[in-house]
Amino acid sequence: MSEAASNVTGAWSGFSYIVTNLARFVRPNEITFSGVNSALPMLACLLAKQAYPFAFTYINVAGGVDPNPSEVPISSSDPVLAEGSRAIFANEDFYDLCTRGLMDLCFLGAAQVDGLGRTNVSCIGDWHAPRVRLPGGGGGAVMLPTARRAVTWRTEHSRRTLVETLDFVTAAGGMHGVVTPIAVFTKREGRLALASWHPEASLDEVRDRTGFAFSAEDAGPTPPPTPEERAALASLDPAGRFAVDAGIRLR
Amino acid sequence: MSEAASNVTGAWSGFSYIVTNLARFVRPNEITFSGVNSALPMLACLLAKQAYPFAFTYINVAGGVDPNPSEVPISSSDPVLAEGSRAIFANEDFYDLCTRGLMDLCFLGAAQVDGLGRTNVSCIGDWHAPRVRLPGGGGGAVMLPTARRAVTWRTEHSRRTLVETLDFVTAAGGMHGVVTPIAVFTKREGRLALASWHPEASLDEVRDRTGFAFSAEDAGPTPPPTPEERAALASLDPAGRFAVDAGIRLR
Amino acid sequence: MSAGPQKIIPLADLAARVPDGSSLALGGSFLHRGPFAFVRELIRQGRRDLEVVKQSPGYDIDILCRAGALSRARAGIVAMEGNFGLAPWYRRAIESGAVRLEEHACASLTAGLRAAAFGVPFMPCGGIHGSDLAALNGWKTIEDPYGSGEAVYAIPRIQPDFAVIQANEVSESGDVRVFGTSHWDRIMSRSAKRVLVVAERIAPDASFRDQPELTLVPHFLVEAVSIVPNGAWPGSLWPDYAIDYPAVEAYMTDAPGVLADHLAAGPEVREAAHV
Amino acid sequence: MSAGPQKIIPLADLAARVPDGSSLALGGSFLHRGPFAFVRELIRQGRRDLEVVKQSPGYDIDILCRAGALSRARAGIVAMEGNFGLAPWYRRAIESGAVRLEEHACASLTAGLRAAAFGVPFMPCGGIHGSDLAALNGWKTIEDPYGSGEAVYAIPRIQPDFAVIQANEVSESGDVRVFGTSHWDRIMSRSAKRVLVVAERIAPDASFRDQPELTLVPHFLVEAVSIVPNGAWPGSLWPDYAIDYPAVEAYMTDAPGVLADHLAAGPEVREAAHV
Repeated sequence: MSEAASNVTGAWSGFSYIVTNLARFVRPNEITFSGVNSALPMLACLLAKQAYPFAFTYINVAGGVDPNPSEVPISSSDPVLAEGSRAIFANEDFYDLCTRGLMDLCFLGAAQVDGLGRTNVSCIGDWHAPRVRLPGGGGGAVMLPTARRAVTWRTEHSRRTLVETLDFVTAAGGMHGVVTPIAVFTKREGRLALASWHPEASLDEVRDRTGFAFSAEDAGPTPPPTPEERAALASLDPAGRFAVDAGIRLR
Repeated sequence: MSEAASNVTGAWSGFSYIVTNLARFVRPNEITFSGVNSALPMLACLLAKQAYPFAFTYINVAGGVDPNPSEVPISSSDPVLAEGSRAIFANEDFYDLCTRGLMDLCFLGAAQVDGLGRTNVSCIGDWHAPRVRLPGGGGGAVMLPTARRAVTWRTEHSRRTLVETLDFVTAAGGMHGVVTPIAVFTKREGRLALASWHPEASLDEVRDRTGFAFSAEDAGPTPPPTPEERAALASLDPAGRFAVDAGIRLR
Repeated sequence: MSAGPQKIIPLADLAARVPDGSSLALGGSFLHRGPFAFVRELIRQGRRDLEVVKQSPGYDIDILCRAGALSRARAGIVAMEGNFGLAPWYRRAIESGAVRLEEHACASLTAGLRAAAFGVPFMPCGGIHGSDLAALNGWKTIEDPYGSGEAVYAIPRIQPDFAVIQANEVSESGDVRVFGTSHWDRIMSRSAKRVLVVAERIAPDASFRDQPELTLVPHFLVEAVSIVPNGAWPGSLWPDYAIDYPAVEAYMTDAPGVLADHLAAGPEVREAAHV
Repeated sequence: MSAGPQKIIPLADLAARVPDGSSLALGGSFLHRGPFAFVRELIRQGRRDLEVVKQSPGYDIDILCRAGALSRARAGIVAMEGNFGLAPWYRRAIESGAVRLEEHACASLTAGLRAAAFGVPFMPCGGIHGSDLAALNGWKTIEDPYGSGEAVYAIPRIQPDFAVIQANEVSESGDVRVFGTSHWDRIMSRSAKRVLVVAERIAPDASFRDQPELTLVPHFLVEAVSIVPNGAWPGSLWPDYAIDYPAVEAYMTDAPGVLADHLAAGPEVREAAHV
């Protein structure tokens, strides 16, 4: 199903699935952060501001605090994300906020995730002789263990990305949530457990495409996007540019 | 001799002696700092800016960087000391500057000074049951050991203030210079040595009124204030208010 | 914290949030930009057993001692300053043992606050070597684990219950703006468990949006704010007003009724009467 | 430093102060407010064996790798960002071993810079527990000497030879003003041995005197400044200009002559030609 069609019919696209399900981790009155290389969490935070009937603090890597950006930038660290902000809360400040335990929800990137919710953003292969050198440590090693909840996303759901054994443990502590084009995981008793799956996928498919074992107790199809969620995403990406750029497919 | 008379004749008063001899520790192109409870060093820094034919950076506890205060404040931490400043360099910043070794000259208060140039600003008597509770640690314990040079002053030259044994070692590391109403000491081979004495005093008087032993090699009467120094001090304290407030007597 | 009810509340309600026994990091320095109306209100409400955490307290710690509201202090340098010399009631409180002092260098107190702000149990601090303060406070040195041979003093984490900041301007939501030096207010606001603010006035949200770089504390770190014009009296609040020297001089008189007269003269009293 | 000769010098002279082998803390983040004209000038001058110290380098580290000017990097996260993905020449340089990486979390790099800024040999850093980065870098834990039972990672001091800051405005004396987020520029300017600045323009001294609170780096910490309009190209400099996406896209092409064409298109080249 094309993005346009899915927006019209109210079904999920891979793009809307990830953005919206990231947004659903946002809770009232909390402090939520989105960082660099994080267009989808940025959209999720902006979506949550529009779609949900509660207030929360949205801070971002551009120093913005509850900003009103005049446009949604391609770069999730673009200074436009501090537009309309009444304060600049720059990098030292938001990292300190996290290490002292006040970051409620932190969106963090990952190349590989294991069943404990640990992440690798460093390398594919051996660190000292990598097949692929990845972006590197970033926020993870400090924020993942210190944020109250951290959530990541993968645009590809596969045994290459959701692995039994990480090539390198860049960050431990464990994700509270993981969103892929076909599934939402949340942490339960120290391990990632399936919370729901894309209604066009199935539990079997999720199991088949996931490298780690997981519990699927109480899991079911993900509830469809609400009218408010759809309207918010449509207003954030009216031309479908972000959807195209993200290039997310279910399979 | 009254302050007024000394200003006219060009001789030293106790007040002009301390302020001017503090100023003479200021060197070209260096970073010099004055803090709280420090009216005399504040005047010395402002005097040096006017009287000496070289540039230096004057930073102060009010956050000022080379300020042009519209008036000379009674409080040496008055925000007027940041007037005309193009930057605010606040407390965390100037302390860090000092601990990382970039503070060239730091004026620090002291109640007692010993022959090693260590200071007590904590108490007279036993710390746990003091006869007099003094202001306390302040800049000293961190700045005295880390500033490139630190200089202090005492408005009373006596065996109570210049002591063989401190009641409490608030700060070690050792002063580079000490100025009293009758003498200027500078550190030589790890101990305070007499550099010069007030021309109306004498070496014998300085020895008699100093609690610690010191070398007086090469010491002689302090050279009189230059016309530039006198003019600067007169412009900073035209009504003699600071001179009166300081209440400094030779004996 | 970010999205609760109205943040701007009367001073009496602001002070009422502080229970007996609390530790308070008070903004400003000596007679400059201290939350003095707030401190007087604590006294009026009969608060007891408080702790002041401040690198350079003066009038604030002195009046709390004078009123018998203080039992502990962590401080660097304490004085009235501005020709007024020592803080006399503080001095007596320490000499008599009524108040227990943890004496710091200003920078060691900052280091302890940094440990809290950075979420670590201790903070290395330059200098201190040779000072009796180290043994007095039980401060330990740590050898550089990377072999430089340097040993550095570690200051234990200091996390006040409250930071109380005296500001020039706040937004309706509680963003805080300060002119001139911010003293240690930034680190206080990042280390305390809760942040309370007293401001001279409200400035339009638009002015904060125009210059967000000027905001010292963002609204979501601020629990509540009171607007008290002249609230730093008898101290200064740059650039709005200077020290009221005659008022400080009157305060310094040691005679019956002086404290009560002084408390009655606080601008916050007139303000409250108008409400 | 404070009172030397004229601080504002041509970009070629500014870059010429950096010897081969220097470590450079580069301001900004990814494609935003980086000292990119400065980096290109280093390449034109044939600098070799440089080290980049930056929490989130991107274009800057990539072009230095592409030109063979880099041998070492201490970095948190490296990417082009803004849909351009990985930094390809950086990636190859690491994979081939041409550049030696010390991989950090952004906050551990900040901790190392803080150690230098605060004048201590190491800095505790929250988190890190369970990360392979600790063993990789030989980071050691320190037990809280005050008995909390917490163990915290200590990051060794990181003191770059230079911090290079891309500013919106400077005063004639070199006071530095930046709009929007300051990224890690403040701690870079306090930890490096020398501070160089590239600014979009000179603003009147009076404007700095009117709002000294906006100054990020005071003049006396700044060794020299160059004025290069559009100097952060092809990145953004808020609020003056946005990312030049077509220029970045052209840079990303892997073909002969692309780097030379890109270097020739730098606004600093036109600027120098006018001088």
